[in-house]
Amino acid sequence: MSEMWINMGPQHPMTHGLWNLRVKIDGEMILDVDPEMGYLHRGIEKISEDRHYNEVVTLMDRCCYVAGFAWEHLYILASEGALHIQPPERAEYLRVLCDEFQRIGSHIMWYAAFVQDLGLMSPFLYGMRDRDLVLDLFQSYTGARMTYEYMRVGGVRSDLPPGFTDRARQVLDWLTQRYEEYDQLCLGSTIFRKRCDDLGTLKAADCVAHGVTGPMLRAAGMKRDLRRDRPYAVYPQLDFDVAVADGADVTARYLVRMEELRQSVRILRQVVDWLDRHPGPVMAEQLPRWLGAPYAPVGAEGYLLKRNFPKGVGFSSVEEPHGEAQAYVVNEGGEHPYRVKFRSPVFANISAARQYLVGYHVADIPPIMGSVDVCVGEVDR
Amino acid sequence: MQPADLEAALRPKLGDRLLTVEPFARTAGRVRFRRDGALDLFRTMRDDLAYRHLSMVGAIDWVDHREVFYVLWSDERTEYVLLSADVPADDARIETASGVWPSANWHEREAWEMVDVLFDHHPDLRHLLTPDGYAFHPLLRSFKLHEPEELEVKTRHV
Amino acid sequence: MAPLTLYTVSNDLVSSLLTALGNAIPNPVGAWLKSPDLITGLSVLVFAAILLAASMLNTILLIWWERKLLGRFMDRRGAMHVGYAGLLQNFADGLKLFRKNTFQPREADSLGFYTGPAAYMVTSLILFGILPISSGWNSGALPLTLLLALAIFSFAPLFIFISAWSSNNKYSLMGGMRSAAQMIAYEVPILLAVVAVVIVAGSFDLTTIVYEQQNYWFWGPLVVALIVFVAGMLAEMERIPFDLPEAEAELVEGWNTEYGGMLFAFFMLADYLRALVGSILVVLLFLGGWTLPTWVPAAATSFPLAGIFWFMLKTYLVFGLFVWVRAALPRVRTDQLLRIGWNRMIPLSLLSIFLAALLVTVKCLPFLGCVPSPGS
Amino acid sequence: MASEPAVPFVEIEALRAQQFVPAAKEALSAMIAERGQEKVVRPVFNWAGRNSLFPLHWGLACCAIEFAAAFGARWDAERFGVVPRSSPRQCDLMIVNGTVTWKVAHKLITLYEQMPEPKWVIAMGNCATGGGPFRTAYSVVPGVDKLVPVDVYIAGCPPRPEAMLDGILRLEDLIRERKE
Repeated sequence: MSEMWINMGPQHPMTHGLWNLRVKIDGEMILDVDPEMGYLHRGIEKISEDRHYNEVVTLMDRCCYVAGFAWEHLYILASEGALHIQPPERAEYLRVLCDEFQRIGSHIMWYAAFVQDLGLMSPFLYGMRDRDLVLDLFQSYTGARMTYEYMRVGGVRSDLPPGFTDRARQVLDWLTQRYEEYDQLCLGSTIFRKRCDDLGTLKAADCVAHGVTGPMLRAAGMKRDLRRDRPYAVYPQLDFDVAVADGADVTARYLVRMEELRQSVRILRQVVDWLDRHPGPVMAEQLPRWLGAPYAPVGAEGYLLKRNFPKGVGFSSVEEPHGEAQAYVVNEGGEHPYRVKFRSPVFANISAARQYLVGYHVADIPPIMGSVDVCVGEVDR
Repeated sequence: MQPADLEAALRPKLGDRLLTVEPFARTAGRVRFRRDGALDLFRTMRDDLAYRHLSMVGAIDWVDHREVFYVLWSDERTEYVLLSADVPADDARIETASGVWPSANWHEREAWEMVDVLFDHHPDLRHLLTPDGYAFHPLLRSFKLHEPEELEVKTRHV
Repeated sequence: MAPLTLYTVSNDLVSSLLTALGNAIPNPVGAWLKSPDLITGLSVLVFAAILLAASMLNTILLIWWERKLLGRFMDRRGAMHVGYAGLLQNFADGLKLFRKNTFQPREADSLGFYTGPAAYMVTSLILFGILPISSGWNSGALPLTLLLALAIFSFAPLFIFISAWSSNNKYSLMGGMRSAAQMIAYEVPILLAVVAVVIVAGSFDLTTIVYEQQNYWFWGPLVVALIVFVAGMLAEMERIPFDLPEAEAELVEGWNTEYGGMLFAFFMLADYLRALVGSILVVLLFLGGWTLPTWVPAAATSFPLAGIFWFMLKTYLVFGLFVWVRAALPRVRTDQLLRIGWNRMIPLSLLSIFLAALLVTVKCLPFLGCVPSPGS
Repeated sequence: MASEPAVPFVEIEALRAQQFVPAAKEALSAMIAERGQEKVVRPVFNWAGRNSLFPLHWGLACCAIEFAAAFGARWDAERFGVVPRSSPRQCDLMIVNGTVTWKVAHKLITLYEQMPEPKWVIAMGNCATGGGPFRTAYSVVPGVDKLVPVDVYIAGCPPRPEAMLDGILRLEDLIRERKE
């Protein structure tokens, strides 16, 4: 076979979403790649300019649909900066609860998809089964499985239902057992190690140059986690370790994510205990009326408040399950943001595809891209 | 690093191409610079101040002019810094940062197609999110979204 | 009373039918109807029809068996709403595919596109005419059934490659190439492993091989050959961990990407026909075929069709093992697969030949067991 | 130059769809005319068709995650004989599970055309039904029925896996009652 270009996508089992990886191959070897994005570009940044501050939260859930809470948190942090609002402490703990459960949900979803890419079918089912337990928890206090619209500028929408913390502890216990099973299925398999070791290597220097963050960067041995380095919410009060690995390959990324799953459980146990002991308000007081209730009619008072609200620019960054996400929200007065700009970690991780794909086999594309954990929603926005 | 330190470190290299350094939320500061000093500033930031990680390039349409902003991260100091340059709306172009930080490549492609800021010497300035040949720049303020009713009329004949 | 065999059944059926018909019809035609040549010819046809129906039925049952087993391995139920426990699910699938629009991609080569699946299907079906199912339940006592079966079995990559090539799709082509490389690489160790069996059994005839195992099944003494054979069969059947030609993650559906409707059903059926043949070969060569160990009470083997029952039970269990492997192992890569084939399997199969020769000479080996002397 | 809304591009794609829909209708009616005689076997084939719906294995957006969850251990869509296939040639059901953008529109139409007849389309979720929260966006097709004929719409953003299974069962009812 001579050299040829093949299109992997937009409908291809490898993509896990809607994008196209153009690959130049010679036989089974990859000579060049060119990711083609934008098939899911919904113009979220543009629509946000037309929405109330709290309505943008709705779009955030759909921006990254496996890590909706992380993106809500990101946007809320930036908007609160732009609007000069401070949420109560319990709300911050609730946000961390959401974030960390979301990290578990997202990583399990990643595990399910990634291992299926290697041809191992059962873990997909096991992963979905265990992820459903986490989603059940979400459903019990937000009413939705994936698109929550839970966080608000100035706090969160509602408090936890009674008995939630006990159920959460049960789920955490169950998940801790499952992680062992996951490891047995993957690390215990010689074929898995043969396929994933020294695969898709991206060293730390290249990661930094190409803006790669998150588990991929930590798998290259760089101990960088925004929850530690630029703490937001109540992460300084919580005790956890940053997961790192040395290999910079697919196995290392697997190890990092598995360790993060365990660390999330550790964080969540502390958060759940804190929530048990400290009842309190979950919404900031003295919010502008148009923020507290976006659909309520705005009277003369509200109009004046709206006009005279201080302008500002909010910038926030959170450690999303996929990496480092940033938001830049410009408030020019009024109920709509003037400009919203997001930085998606997967966007940068995919843009470096040429660095970690060229030189491997065609059969290596699914595990490597699986280890990147592509969520197209947040790349295309 | 405080804004004053930043200014002290950058002023000798850039002179009057550096406009101001102002405090900015949760970062070391926002560096405003003239666009002809872009490449020097980028190199100084990366090589002298160890901001090796370019997180984001974005652009804002302020109707009369456009603003290009860069978010940098330093692992040594674990802090962000923002760079920001104003470009006139009728001649919106600035030097590319992708020679200094390869990660700027895609961000600049996106900024170009969304806000119509041209990045000089960019290696690969193609459409990224919008289809090839898409003639509009959606994130300009002059680009209006459809009203739902309007949309109904336009697509009814299909 | 002559032993009940498939051929005698069909022969009796045809002869009684034709005799009755020939008695009713006046002579020139009636005598011709009663002629033994016609009866023999027709009974062969009936025999083939029964065989075809039985193998198809078994294949479809095998798909059901795989789906249910996979479901259980994955903590779910599998097909369960169509028929009792989903037994009719695959019939529904087959009928639906039968009804689907037949088409051919615009740039495809029609000759190869249509003959590929047909030939693949036919060569897989022919195998059932050769394999003995139980004592007497085979078409004829050829002296070299084993060789013939393996020869026909190895036709497949040719037809897969033809259909992959002519469907004019890059993924199909890559799948076809992989399939060809993989099957050729694993053809050699399979044959060498079989040689070990042949050395011990002293015959190329599958029926003889089974009867040689009446006292000692070969899986114990020839465990190395069994491992090589099963691994090779997994590769030949294109099942996980060696299902590279159909690797869904990178090649969409592999070499049958462009096939839909009945042609796809052909591929699917032929795949499972081959899986059935593979399991049957494992049972025949290593697990004693339809025989049971001598310590089993006679009641277990004396009921009608006991041979077929035990044989099919063993076959389905062996296939269940393949399904288990599918549920538990990831897929290997092309170069790893070929390296396993050429670097590991061939030395192992040579070792198994050596062990077999040793066995025949010394009769018993520590830990591995004993074999009867050939031709005893 | 950038002051107008994105109508022209919308219209180009709409034109594409315009050419496609009549052709699809024609093919459909031809098939119906041809199969009108089969009175006896139709119930059997209808039974087969409705009990073995192979959806196309592709994920567009959020609904794709719920689509995947429906094949997970808790809901297990395979109980109803629903097995996703990756090649459109082997599918008879396209579940449009997410936002359809104009950039992917003609690829969606190609995939639909590659599926052999008889085939069905389920619009899963609000985005596929009518654009959902992104209806006003410049890049989003306001409903996949502008591109391909849709048989069943499933509400929800995203619909729960039960809703998706219910949509498939509704489609089975439609096939059962099919008079052609």
